[in-house]
Amino acid sequence: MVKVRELTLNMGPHHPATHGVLRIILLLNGETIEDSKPVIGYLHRGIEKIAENLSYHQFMPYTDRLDYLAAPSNNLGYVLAVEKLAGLEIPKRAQYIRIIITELTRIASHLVWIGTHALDLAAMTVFLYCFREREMILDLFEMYCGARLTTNTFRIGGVPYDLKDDFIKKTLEFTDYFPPCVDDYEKLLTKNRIWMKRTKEVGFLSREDAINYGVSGPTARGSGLDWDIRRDSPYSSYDEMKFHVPVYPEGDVYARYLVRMEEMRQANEIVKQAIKALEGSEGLLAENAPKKGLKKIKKAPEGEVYHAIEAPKGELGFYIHSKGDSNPYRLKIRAPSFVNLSSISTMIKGNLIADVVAVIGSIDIVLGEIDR
Amino acid sequence: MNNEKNVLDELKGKFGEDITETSEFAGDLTAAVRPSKWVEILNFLKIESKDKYDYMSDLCGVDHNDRNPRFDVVVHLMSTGNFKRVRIKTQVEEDEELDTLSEIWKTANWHEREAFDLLGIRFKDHPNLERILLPDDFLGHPLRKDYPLKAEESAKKQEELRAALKGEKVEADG
Amino acid sequence: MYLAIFITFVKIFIIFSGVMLTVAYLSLFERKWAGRIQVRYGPMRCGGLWGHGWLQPFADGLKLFIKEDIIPDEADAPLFVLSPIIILTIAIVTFTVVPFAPGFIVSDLNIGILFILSISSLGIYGIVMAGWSSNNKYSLLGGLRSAAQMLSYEIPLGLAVISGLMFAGSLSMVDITTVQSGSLFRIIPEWLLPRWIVFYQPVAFFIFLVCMLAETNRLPFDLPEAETELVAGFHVEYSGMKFSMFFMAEYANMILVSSVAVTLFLGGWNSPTFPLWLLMSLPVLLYALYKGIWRKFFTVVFLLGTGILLLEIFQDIRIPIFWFVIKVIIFLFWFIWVRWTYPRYRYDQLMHICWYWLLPLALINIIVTGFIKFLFM
Amino acid sequence: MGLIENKYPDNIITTSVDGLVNWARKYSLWPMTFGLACCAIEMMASAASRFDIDRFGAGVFRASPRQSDLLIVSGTITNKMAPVVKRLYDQIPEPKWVIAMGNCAISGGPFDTYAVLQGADKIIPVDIYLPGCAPNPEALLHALMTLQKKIEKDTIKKKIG
Repeated sequence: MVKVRELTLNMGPHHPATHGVLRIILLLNGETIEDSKPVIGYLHRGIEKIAENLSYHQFMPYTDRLDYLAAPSNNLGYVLAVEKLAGLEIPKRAQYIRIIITELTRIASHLVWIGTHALDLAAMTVFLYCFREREMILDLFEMYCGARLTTNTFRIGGVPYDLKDDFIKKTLEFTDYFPPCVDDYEKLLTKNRIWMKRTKEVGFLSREDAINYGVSGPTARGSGLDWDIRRDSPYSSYDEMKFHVPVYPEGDVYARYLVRMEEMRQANEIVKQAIKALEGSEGLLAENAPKKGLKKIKKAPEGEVYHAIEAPKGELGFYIHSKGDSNPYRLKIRAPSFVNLSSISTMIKGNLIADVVAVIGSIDIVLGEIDR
Repeated sequence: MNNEKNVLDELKGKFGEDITETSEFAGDLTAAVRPSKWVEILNFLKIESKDKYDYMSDLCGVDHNDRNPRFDVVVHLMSTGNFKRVRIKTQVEEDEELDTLSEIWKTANWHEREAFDLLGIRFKDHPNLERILLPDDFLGHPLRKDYPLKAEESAKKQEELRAALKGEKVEADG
Repeated sequence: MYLAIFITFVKIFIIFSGVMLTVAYLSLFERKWAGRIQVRYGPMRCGGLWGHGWLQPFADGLKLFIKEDIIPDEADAPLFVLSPIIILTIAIVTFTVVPFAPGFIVSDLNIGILFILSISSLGIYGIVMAGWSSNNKYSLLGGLRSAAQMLSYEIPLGLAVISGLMFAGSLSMVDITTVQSGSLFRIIPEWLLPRWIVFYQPVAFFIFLVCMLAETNRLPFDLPEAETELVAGFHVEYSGMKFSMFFMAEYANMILVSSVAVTLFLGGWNSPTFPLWLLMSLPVLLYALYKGIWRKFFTVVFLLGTGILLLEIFQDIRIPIFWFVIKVIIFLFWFIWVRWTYPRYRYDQLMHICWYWLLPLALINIIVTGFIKFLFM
Repeated sequence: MGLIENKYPDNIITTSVDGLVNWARKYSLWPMTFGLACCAIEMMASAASRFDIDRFGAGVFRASPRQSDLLIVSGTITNKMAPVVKRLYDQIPEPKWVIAMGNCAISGGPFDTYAVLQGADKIIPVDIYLPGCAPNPEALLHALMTLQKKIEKDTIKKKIG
């Protein structure tokens, strides 16, 4: 008698395709996935507990280390939540600077995503091309605030530095240089038969499931959920920018890929518009902030706020419960990757092992913000 | 603004006494509800309410260690139709169980596991209520206000808790 | 008699060391060329500051040689040790029947190509044994994949070889080569096309190319190793010397299949007997048309001029080994190019390609070839 | 230990072999594809075209610990991850080296919390400490070159005791 039994395969926490320290336990029948169980927490650093013990200003650098591919986006989410709590009005120029930096971040983050996603499917060269362009954006960040990765870009009440002419010139150069690069990546992948075979009709997530699982960002837009926080509940002067939100109803890996490729182009357009809007705008810090340094929030008002922004990965929300002290009583980070990852079991069920890496790549997770 | 108030009014009109408190702060709408009607009210918001808050953004717990009942459970909802948001919260006692939302939203599964892991809030009928972020042999719940932050103090606390657990076991065996 | 044995030994020594040296430098060439494709340099420091890393293969080899050699506790030790030896031995033994130049072949078996096919298919045992004996789930999956993949692809490979052989009319590798120097085919005049089998069997050549990639486990068919899926596939538990044997076997296999392809389809050691520059300049012209002639005009003129000059010079070279090596190098270059360009196929898609496309195509090709041969020759 | 360490006494042959062996090891440091946190991104960047760690012979990122020589601890080690890191280190065959990349790997960095291991050296021996949060790729290259200098001083001769 032949006994048939499933094979349990442990992927991670050390595995080249899990983008860090994610672990997935797979129950296999042959190479088909019967069931899966993601195990997270290998990078849980207790950031939320740290926030309770630090003042609002002191916590800023820690937000860099959440989604370390898009540090300025985290900064923005956090400062906006605190500003909402404190009731600060941000000057226009600071808002435009924030848009420029965060949209550049979106491009940088998506570049890492497309690079590693292609790397997971063994198209290694795309990875190196993407990192070439990403270095240019990191150079811009270095020019602005001196750091490449963990930037700590914004301040509560505004931004610390004005944009130098040099920065604007370089950024404009980049925005002209970048769109052909996206065409190059597309040339390598979009119509590539192997790429299409590997990504089409793989990792399907329906619109209903996407809503039910709370999936957000490009992953949700790849499932046909027409929702972009920048457009639908605009913050930081995004309502003045004109951009197109790509939505694909197919709900597979390929659709998510197309969404992000288009988003890179759109982000590039937003940067251009924001630079144009920058001319003639004034003010870096909120009015009630002193000129030197930023206003210390000695005591934030009592209350609770939730503010969500469209981070490159999806809805990044900060929930702050304040009891009127100098530090938050409770700070909860609604990390997009955390929620998006919870839908992975549905996506990979019935697919093959090789599809797992494609799906993990397509939902673009960062363990730093999943585990916090 | 008047238009937005409708959610809270709608809730008040429908559930009356069970909505213990409503407030608006910095544009955020909040309704505090009784734990016994927790699932019913959220189900109403998802399916029957005017705006249809069908998207659950977030669920988290807040520890008020100087208060009884000790925990707040806070849920942020959004409508995918008109992108309005509302916050619903309830209070849970330390040794009390709250009904799970994972039947209504699948995303609640992980959020509730996280609240259980970090704060020790237990959810009734949750399909898989176990630690999600911390290792399985971790004792205690670090996001509670009486748990220390620093690594050394935490290690000490772990030892204390382990000793206490052992003591209990010995007692039970004896 | 003794002299013959001595000469054979000398040949074996030359071929063995030649293959090993090529393997070593192929690994460096791969890293350098990958670097070229990826806008970086590749190894630069090893072997002097301006050495462009020319000693890199030796550093890697020596390091692997003296590294700790782990046999996992749970592994099946005898099989674990045996499998890299099998794989490397097979990869090298097969070079016995490869004709590098007239007379420069260790043993001209009259069933040469059959010998290659049968011996190289033994390599599957090595991989399956490695996958199984490591007692690791990833290596087991890798081993299973490779068994299915290599067995499946051997069929279209064999059929492609057969349709080539139908023109050659012999199984001996030397005969296959000499046939292509122009004694058999009289359909197309020699000044237009050389009498290489590839021009009569383009479909079989194409099938052979695809199967080559699959048989050597190279991208886009590197599923048994599949770094991002199975960590390192069948050799996940191997360290030090045993790993380097797998590594060498992979490259030796690449050289082997390239040699077979050259012998079978590209005329082996025969030098091209037609105005090759005409053919070579075609892609350049197409490139110029595609990019816009004026923008790239000077580049094109330069490339074309150099190409013509070089080929006019080279065409007079009648050294057989030169042409053999050049052709093999072109294949190796192609291997590397493909690897760093394409994504990987999925397992079921790989099987699909083999059974639904390559196999029927190869069968039809044989039938058509038979008819043509019957009608025209 | 590697295959040839600690077997031969100190004499003229071992000293001259030392040079050759160290040269090979120095230029063939294959790192493991092992990213922990933020620093892993800078590790990836150092493998990309602008910095190109492959120039120093350290560009062959191997996914299996059995085939690698260098463990770059690139990020925060949590208490949950610590046993895994330890195990991976044990799986690397001798001789092996460790670079603790970033403040988190050196001392826990900014994360002095209940969940974080306060430094990689609590569980595995570390050869090079590379400070920064996150260190630039240039810094990683410098760490690699420092490690190469360290390897030059190694010897295979029998150690006393």
